[in-house]
Amino acid sequence: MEKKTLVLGVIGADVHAVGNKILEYALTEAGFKVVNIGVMASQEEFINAAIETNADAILVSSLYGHGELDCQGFPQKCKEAGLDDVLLYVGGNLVVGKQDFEEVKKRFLEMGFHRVYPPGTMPETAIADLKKDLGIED
Amino acid sequence: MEKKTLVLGVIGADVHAVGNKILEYALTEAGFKVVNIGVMASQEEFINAAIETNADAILVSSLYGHGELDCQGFPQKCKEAGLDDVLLYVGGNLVVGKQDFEEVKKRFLEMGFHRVYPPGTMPETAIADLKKDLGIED
Amino acid sequence: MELRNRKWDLDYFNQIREEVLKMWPTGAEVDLEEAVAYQKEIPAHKRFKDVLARAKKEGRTLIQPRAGVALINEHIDLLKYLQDEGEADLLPTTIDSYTRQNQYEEAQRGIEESRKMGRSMLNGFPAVNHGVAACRKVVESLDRPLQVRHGTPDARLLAEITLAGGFTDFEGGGISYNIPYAKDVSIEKTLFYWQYVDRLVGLYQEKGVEINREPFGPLTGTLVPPSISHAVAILEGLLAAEQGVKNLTLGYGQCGNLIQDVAAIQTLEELAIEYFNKFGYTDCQLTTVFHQWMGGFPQDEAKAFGVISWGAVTAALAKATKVIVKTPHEALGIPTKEANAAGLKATKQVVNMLRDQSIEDTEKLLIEKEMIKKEVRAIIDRVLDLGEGDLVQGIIKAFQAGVIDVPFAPSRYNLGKILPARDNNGAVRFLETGNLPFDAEIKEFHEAKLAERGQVEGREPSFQMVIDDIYSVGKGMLVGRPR
Amino acid sequence: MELRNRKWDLDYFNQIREEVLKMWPTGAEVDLEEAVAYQKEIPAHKRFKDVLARAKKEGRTLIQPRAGVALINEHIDLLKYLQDEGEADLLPTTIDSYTRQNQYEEAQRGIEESRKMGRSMLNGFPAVNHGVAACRKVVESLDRPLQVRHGTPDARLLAEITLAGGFTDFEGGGISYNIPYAKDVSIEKTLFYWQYVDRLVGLYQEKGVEINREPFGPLTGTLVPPSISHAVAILEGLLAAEQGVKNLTLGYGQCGNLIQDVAAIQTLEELAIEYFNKFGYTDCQLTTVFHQWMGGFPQDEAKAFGVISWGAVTAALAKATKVIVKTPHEALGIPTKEANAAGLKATKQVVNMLRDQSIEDTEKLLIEKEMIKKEVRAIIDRVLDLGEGDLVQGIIKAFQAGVIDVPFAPSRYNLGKILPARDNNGAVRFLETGNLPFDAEIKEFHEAKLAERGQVEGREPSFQMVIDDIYSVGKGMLVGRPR
Repeated sequence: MEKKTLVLGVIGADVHAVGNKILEYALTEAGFKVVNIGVMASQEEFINAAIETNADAILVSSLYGHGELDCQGFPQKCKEAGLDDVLLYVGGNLVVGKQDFEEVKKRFLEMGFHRVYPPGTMPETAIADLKKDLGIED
Repeated sequence: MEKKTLVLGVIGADVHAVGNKILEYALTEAGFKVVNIGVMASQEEFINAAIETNADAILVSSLYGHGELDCQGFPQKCKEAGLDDVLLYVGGNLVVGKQDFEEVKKRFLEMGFHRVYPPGTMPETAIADLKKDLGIED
Repeated sequence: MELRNRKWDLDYFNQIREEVLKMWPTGAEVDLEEAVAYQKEIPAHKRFKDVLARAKKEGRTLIQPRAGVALINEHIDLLKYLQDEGEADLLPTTIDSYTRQNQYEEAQRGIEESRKMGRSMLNGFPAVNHGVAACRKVVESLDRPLQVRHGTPDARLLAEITLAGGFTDFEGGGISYNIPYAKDVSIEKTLFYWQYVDRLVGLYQEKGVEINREPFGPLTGTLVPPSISHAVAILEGLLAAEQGVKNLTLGYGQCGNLIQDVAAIQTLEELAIEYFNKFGYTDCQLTTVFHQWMGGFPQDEAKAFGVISWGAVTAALAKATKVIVKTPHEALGIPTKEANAAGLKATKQVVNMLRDQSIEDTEKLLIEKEMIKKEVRAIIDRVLDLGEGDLVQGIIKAFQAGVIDVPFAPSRYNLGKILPARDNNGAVRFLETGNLPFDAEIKEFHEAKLAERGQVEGREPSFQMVIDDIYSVGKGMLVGRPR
Repeated sequence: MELRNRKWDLDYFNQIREEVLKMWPTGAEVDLEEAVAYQKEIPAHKRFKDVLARAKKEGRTLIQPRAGVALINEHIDLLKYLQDEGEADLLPTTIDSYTRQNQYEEAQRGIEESRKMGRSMLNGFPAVNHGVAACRKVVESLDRPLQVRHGTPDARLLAEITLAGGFTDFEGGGISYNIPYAKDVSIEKTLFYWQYVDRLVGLYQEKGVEINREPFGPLTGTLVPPSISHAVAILEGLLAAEQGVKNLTLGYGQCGNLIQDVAAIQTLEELAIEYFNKFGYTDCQLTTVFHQWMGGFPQDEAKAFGVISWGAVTAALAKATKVIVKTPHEALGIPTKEANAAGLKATKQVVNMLRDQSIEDTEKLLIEKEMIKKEVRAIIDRVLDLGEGDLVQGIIKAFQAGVIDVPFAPSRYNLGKILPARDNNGAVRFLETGNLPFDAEIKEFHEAKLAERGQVEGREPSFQMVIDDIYSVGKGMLVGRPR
């Protein structure tokens, strides 16, 4: 079976590189083709990378609390760019301060993301969801 | 001026001796005549000691959480024994579990104690109150 | 007949036993043969001896809370929570203070008041009143080994009921559950009571059920110098061994100075082995327990976590077999189950992170160990002299003479002439050695240590220094410096 | 013109300065002479240099949080709370991530959104947007020294505004605020920016106002071996000293193994003195800062307290001059003020209790120190060779060549060929040394240490081991053992 392509990056002015490197490793090991645009990636960089590589999913990380500002309008822009069928995942420390995650999740789902992950999510969780959502059998 | 007499003890089946020894030392240093009946003192022992020594105040400690059971009816019994004018102080870890101290204090004041102290009260606090309540000038 | 350190004759034991089981109606529920059969069905992962042996072999430090409430189901819920949420390796059942004084009527009143008020009016689980079946329900509801923790001078009936009830460990001893826990009970009496308990445990042992016994290490929990608590723990261990006990955990309460505390845990085991060999008890499994700071705690929960974690660090670096855990509510009385679990989790994180680290031998550590050993040997050897070879008579005379002396103890049978205080590095030293049988070298060591602190603080070592040290941890410091 | 490690000519500085102050309208508020006069009025107990000097003399460890929110009054309230309730000895002002990237327009949007939403939408205080007067309001509202903490590659305007605003300490450096905080900014550029900042601090110094500078020790905060962060800290210190900085705090992030961490803090100061003397900067005040664990935290708050307290223990035993404190919300993002104060209070309790205790020299400690020193000297000496005596050119070439290499860094100017992993005792070693200029002895030391762990775990050291180590503390262990 052909490998599914994922665009991976850390959005905004966020420079947290460790999780990004681990995710790249774990997703590659799990059999995906990973296009890692790294840290400090703009919405446009995500979208361009997804178009260029014909990606199946975009994985947005945000660890520094500005995720809510940085992600505003992103799912909408993806649609406008014709990426209707691309899965949009987002996860990390998405907001400033300790907030009820269910509330945070709701806000991001309403924004148009398909899956939202709390702090401390292990790569395995996202991998399992990707396989399910992309119809990959183990 | 004559020294005021205090009966000091730890009520019930409580064997916490350290604070008792420190209180004895601190109260004596502060100029009181201290009658220390020690740990594991019954209500009757407090009352008998107060009668025998013509005490001005009874200081009841309870550190082990059974204070509420052990003190039930004590102020009433003091009255019945003719100790109407004797000050009744109680302090320590008076109840089982973390409870709002204001609630605990209210219950003990209603029982008939004159002053109720929370966990961690330093001897200085009780000494200052004793001087005030007994009209002793520094 | 004068009490002696000699294994009880079985007939004599059974004769006493008849009276013991009549002390409260639930005593009638105990059937030793049936109890042995029940105990034999308890799997290894729920037996103290096996879990301790494995931890010792692996160099791990197990964590154990204190906990107990008045009613059975509530008690089970509490322990389950500490097992599942608190990640406790070992579980306790703390007994209430009325039961500790054999006031079973009062305990019954506490049970009834608790039912009425909808909250526990007792500070522990009244196991005697609840009886054997209730204990078994507790044991069967949980997946960890269970120990009885109390402070009972006469714990004979409590031992009968809880061991028949499936507990695999029983804390206490004739000294450590008398001197800090009673006012008017003679040493001779409690040594007698605890010979009974140990003989009972020995009987289980003979029948193939190995129960662990744990002398209560921290004593009054207030600036107890290691040599005092070590002497007591080792003596109680020897008395237990004579009655046939084969599995012992010796305890020590944190003083707060890392080097002294590591030296204490190491010497506790080394000295125990030395004396057990000397007395011919060579087939015992000896482990150690470290108690997190037993003195006054800061009221602030975050600060309490600091104290708890420092205890966890020390336990892990000292390689104690288990650590008894405090809670962030310590200064406020009996903790909620959440606070209890929080203390456990902080401790678990620390002991796990430090599992692969230890303290090297250093000059200071070796000096500290050597001094503890000299002091303990001085005490125990004098006890032997006083008893003309008999430990029981020796211990009784030693307390009369102040050869063993516990600071801040409520008991009238304790001389109370010694005073401890911290030195300039926070180690607990003797300000007054009272009648302890210490030679000039030992006394000068302690004097010099306290003089050093006095000089730094510009004051003579005195009772005020002792008071300052008693309150200091609660106020955020180890050494009680003048204000 | 090629960038050199040479003190800037004042005219050149002033020429650049004109541009810098135009980067955002608030730059116009800065008047150096007026700022110097303002700084001179700040009393000693609110100046970093004085408070650090006193702590160092007394052997105490000061505590400092991280904290910053979008709006001025809320920021003051937060810091007041950390001062009064959290008992912080030193206060921070953490700058938001937009300001760190000089995105002042974005920061402005964050300020406005924060006003609208009634909660901080920024992860720090946008000091440039708020300007000089606002900074002074913050400084004047508090009773502790204030430091700017950020992560800004080009912090020139931020330094101008905050120093004029009364801050007495400024964190960062041309390497430590580039490699872990930027993706596309060349080392040459940030060394230039930070020469400006250091020259500005040097100018204040010449005018009688001593500002402390603190290179950011932990770098990426993820298993950074001490020799890497030491080399960077010392190099940045030397660059700062050349521009006239006289007061430096060098930093290190906790790895978790006590011996390694104590060795790290001790060698950091010893090596710094060695190199500062070698380069003739003999009149600098050097202090150290220890960062509590910067990697992943357990989500559970009680467990987080365990991690925090272990950091506090290590800082105190290592005698670091100050410790940067984490919070029990660490795993969950930016903490509430209560959680922030809780981390501080737990830390305060521990450092106070351990004030009079320290670690003795042991064989393992001395070996650890010797290895760190060999590695740092190997790196710095090669940097000097590469720069033919010039540190700036040396550093630029060293990053190109991977002679300095930071693990897990986002920067494209970092080679990224080294890999760290823990050894069997939890010390951080090199799994891959990449192009680090290490001799066979050093390489074999690390290989042997990791082989030892591999043997215990029955697996070859590999990237999976590294991943296990990254997640292990969050999962309750130090060493990431195979599941």
